[in-house]
Amino acid sequence: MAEVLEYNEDVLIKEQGYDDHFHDHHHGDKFRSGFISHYIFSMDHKIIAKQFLITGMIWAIIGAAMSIVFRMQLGFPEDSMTWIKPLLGKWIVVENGIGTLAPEFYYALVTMHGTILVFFVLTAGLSGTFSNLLIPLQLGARDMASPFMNMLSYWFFFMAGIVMFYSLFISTGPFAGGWTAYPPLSALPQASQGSGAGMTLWLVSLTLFVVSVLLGGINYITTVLNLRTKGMSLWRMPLTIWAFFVTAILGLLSFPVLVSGFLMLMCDRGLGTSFFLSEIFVNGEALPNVGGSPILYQHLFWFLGHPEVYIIILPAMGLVSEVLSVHARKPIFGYKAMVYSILAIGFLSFIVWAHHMFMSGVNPMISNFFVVFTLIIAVPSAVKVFNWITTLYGGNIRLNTPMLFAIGFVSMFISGGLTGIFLGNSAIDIQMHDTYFVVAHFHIVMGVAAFFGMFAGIYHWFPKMYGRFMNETLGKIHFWFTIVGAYAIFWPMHYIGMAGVPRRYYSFDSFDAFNDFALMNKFITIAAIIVFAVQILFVINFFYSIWYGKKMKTKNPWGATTLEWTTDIKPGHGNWEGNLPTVHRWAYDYGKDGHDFIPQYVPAQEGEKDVH
Amino acid sequence: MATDTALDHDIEVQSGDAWDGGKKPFKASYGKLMMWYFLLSDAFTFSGFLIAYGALRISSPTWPVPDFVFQTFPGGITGWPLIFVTVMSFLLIVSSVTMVRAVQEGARENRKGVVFWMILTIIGGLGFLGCQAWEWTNLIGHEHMSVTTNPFGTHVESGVYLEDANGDAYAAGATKETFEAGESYLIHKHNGDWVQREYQVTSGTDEGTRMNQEFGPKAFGALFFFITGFHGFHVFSGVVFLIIIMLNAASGVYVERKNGYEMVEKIGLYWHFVDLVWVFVFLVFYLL
Amino acid sequence: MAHENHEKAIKQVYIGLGILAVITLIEVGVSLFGKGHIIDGVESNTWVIYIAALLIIGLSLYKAKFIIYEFMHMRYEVPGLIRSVLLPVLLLVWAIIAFFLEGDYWKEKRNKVKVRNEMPAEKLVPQGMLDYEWSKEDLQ
Amino acid sequence: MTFLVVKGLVVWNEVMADVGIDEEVIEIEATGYQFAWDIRYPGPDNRLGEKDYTLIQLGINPLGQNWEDPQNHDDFIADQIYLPVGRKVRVRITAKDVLHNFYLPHFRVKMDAVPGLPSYFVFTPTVTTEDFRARLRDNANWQGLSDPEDPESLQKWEAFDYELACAELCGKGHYSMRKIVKIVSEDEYNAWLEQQNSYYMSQIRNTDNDPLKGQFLESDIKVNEKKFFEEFDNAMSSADTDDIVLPLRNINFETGSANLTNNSQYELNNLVTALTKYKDVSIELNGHTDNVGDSGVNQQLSESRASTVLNYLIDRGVSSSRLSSRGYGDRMPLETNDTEEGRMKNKRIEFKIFKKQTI
Repeated sequence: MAEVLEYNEDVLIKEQGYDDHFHDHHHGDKFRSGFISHYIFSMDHKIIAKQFLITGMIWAIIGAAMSIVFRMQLGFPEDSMTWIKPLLGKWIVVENGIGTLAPEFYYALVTMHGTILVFFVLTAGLSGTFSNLLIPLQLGARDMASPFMNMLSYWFFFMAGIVMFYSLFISTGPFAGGWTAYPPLSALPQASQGSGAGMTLWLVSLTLFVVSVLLGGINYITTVLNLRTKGMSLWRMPLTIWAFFVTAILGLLSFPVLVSGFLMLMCDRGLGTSFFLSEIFVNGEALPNVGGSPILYQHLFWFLGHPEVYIIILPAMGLVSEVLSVHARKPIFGYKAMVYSILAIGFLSFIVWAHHMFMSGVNPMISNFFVVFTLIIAVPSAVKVFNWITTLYGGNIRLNTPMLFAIGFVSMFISGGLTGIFLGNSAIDIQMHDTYFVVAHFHIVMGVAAFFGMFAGIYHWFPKMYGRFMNETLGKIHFWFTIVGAYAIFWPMHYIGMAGVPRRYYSFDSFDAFNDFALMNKFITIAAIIVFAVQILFVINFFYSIWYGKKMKTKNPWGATTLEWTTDIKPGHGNWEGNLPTVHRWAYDYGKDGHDFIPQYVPAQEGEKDVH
Repeated sequence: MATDTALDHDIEVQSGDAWDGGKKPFKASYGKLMMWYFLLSDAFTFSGFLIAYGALRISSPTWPVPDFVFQTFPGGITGWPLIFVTVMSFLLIVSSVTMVRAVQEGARENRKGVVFWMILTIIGGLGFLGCQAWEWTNLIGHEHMSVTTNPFGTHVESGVYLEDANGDAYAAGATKETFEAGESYLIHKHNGDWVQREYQVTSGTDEGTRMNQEFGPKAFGALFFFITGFHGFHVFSGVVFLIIIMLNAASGVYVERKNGYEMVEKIGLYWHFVDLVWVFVFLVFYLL
Repeated sequence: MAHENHEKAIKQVYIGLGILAVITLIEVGVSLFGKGHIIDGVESNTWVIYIAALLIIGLSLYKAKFIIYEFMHMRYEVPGLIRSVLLPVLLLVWAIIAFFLEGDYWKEKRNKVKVRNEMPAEKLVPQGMLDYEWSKEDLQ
Repeated sequence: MTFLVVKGLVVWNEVMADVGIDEEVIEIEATGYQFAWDIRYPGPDNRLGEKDYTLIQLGINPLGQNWEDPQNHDDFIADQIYLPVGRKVRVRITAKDVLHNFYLPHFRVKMDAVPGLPSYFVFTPTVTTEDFRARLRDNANWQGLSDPEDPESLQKWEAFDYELACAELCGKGHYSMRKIVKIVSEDEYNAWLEQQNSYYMSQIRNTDNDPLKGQFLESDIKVNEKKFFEEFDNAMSSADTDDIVLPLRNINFETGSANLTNNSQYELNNLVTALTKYKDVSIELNGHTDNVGDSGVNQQLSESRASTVLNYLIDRGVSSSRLSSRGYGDRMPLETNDTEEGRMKNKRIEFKIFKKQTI
């Protein structure tokens, strides 16, 4: 219990402003006493970042494994899956000696795959990890504004994960109505097995998750605004910080609206209200609900849902911008344009949500506005792509693993972005809506691309996290298999989608129109299995390198300008021994005045021009 | 005010942009900033509710008229439209004012003043909760409105009732009750059964047809209890926090803190926010 | 804080109370007027209701601004903080417009079915009604 | 890019535009439920009748049609979607339980079916199923047996059909909501329409589920009227100068009494009209009963029933000098009194036209 008391004291000290506390104690950090307070209930942003990362990785493996299972059903419907019965039990239905996935479970897996990857991996795992790791380090801060709330943020995420994990094992199965959880399917336990207890747990889990995001987001924003070190003006911040900052704002403003939708959904499920239900006859019974509108939920959901895709992709953009610049040894091209495009994307993401709903019976007149707003997003996105490519142009490129992934990100973002232009057109969306074209689009642009950004970030900042490097050979194998595999999976999906094959189909047998692509589905499944296997390789590399990787010899192995490389190889809680560094220039002085790079803390030299 | 502790390297006198690092550009402590951003996100939750309310209200062909629904006053008085809820609004405004006074006393490091004004604020908050409890009891117990049933209907055409208030046919020679389009009615319950009175339409295309009183849009009851309930929950948690912080202040915890009574200031922000939300709840549910 | 300043601040708080109270009363008054409680019959003019509604919304927004600026001390914060808190609220403007247009469209859609159902039928007699032989043209 | 946006919006607004209120259009209704589609056609009146989800009874009234709305009486539920080529179609899309999506992949038609919020989609089919099959005939991908197991099965291109699917996750059977869509020529379409039986007439009419049980529909009245006048006119125009006895078919009395039921007025009014048309005809009304009960009572009943009809006619302005009435009791059965059917036929009112006797 001694530890608990210490925490209380710590909180009180925080209330009074902690700077003096660090001034007194930064030698040997007295709060690093026990294992539990150091590694489990840690308030050190670096440890919390690692917690987010590893939890995210575990979830990524679970989520990806689910996709492999349902891809096998889809690619090889005639082959028996009885071998997996010991694991999945009654969800494998054996008929005539051939075991197939039960349709309910297929949909449960699809739903869980989406939920886990979108929220737990790409939101928490990506922005949670790197916002925590980099915001204080790159800004020159001791820690987050409120380390205690930062810790809570992780533990709320952890609890959300526990609840979701638990829902996988209940007898009626996890929620099976798609990650968007549209009512009435999600509101009526009669309509689907998974909409019973599974949906309740899903709602609880995501509500906890939103609490986590809000606690984190408030912290990130306050830290960026209030805790920058001396000289770190907004226009000197690395693009990573800009990206995390805007991401946090998006989360702060959009998740509450999702919560309002969730609370109304809970009332519809539990209290008999009619917010989203109207004139429903299900299971031989006419429900008394009238006057609600299922489309209202969709609006509330996508008011979050669209910013959510930027919550996922913006951190990846930030990480990639930084990695590209460092490893191309060139300043990022058009820094201000990059910042403005991040802000523009952030703003626009709030006024385009209904482009997910062109075909759900919304007012065709307002769709016109949404089309225009949506396609305007192409402009800042194109600016970013242009700037990344120009940054690479003529650079002294180091083709190591983080750089490869960063370039891979740009490639993926271009491919996925182009298809987005088609989907943003309501007229084309009539055919494309809810087909594999959409699946391919969002997997490439926010799934694979975000993962590439995350990998680039992990390979690049792994030395900062663990003081060792990840294995470069394994990393390159990882990269090449992943990029080729990702295209192999998703390229054919565009084709299938254009042919009109709808997503979320357990089997295409009953439709002549969709049944022609069995071969392609097999191909996609095989590619998916290979890519999944390669990710396992990455995980092995990751954990191996934590303990046995090549040791870091210098503080700044990549020759980067930003502040995180000025700390000790393994910085303690508080980050810098002694005083905080002072910033005198922007983060992208590479190849300037004959210097390979000039770190941010170097004061302007005599006669130096263009000090940003 | 919060003590303006900066980061631990020496701060030179800075003349540059307010956005430069090394100082607090917003001249506010991180705690206050975080409270502001929390309130911003909470405002979005409420906006989600209120906008959903607006959409559902617009989509309903009729909507109960608030001055008909909210016209009762404790003591069995009816026919006082909106008076009771105005009293509730006053309570909240007054408690907001006492909160401002508490913060002011906090800024002067006047412990007794803080505690005194906070107690008044708590009383105001409890009073508001009590009023809301009475209002709910009246609506649920007396008028039988619930999240699933809305007995407040609106006539779309003029007409004349064929039955009296108990649902019995009029005695011979009795003057029949007439009504006009747009008028509201409340469907009563007698012995556990709803009495939907029969009437004859006297205007419009349906002239002459006989109809029964219909229940109003269900969304009204659900939205009302849901949104005022969510607001009430905020008031309730606000009261709990107020009590905790008041006790802290009374025990002198804040006297020793460097940032003094900042906690009072933060809970003050929260409390004013609750008042702020009420302005809009009051607007959309009671006034429009 | 100097003594006079303190006195002045306290006075301002009570002035604030007065302002809010008066505005609330005006709001209630306007609302009741718009519903025809004060002068009977005005509610039959739609424009009266609209003007009353606009007035009430305007007054409510003023109240909100007053609470934020005076009670929550926003007036005394730096412009950056004010902007960072208040500007995001503008994101809701389009949401309000879009959601309301949607709500209206839901009503219209439900209505449309009624309108289409009430259109006069083209032919009166259903087929296969009786054994008796008749042709459709006979019975139009 | 600008082109893409502008053109896209123009197309969108063209596609999503609803039909005008007077425009000629075939309106059908698709209702999605777990896990199939019900397709309702409006019948000859070209109007879909009213629906109310609380009236839904599985197997009896699957769509919750309100049978009191005459527009429902000719609506039928088809097992396939049949549409004529080149005609504008407006699909009214509704859902019973959860969200579905009306998806015709070959037509680029897609719209959510939302419970409680009917949506619609307007499109015009341009190629018939047959023509499309003909196009596929020379395509290499469409050769070979459609069912590899069965050597007698059709060629793939012969077996081609347009399809309707669901494109919004609606539960475990989401992937199986198939319906065949047939686009045919106008003539074939009309021929197909002729074969369809109104759901109400074939399944509901005069069963216990029919709220209009025992009542005449407006169409019944017209048919009866036509039949009545045909017989009457034939009788008058025939060269035969014998008195002619004609039945008054749709006249009924309350059991054991001489009170006319409400339904009887139509036939009686027809008689009034006929007597107004042929001003110089006089008739005798004959009452008959079955042999159940005392024959004296039956005699009285038949007399009073005949005179009730007579009085009705007089009330309607037929001169009493042209009318007479007579009761026959149970003496003149048309058929055997041993069966219920026979007894029903024996209880009747007839009228005799005196052809020789003119006023």
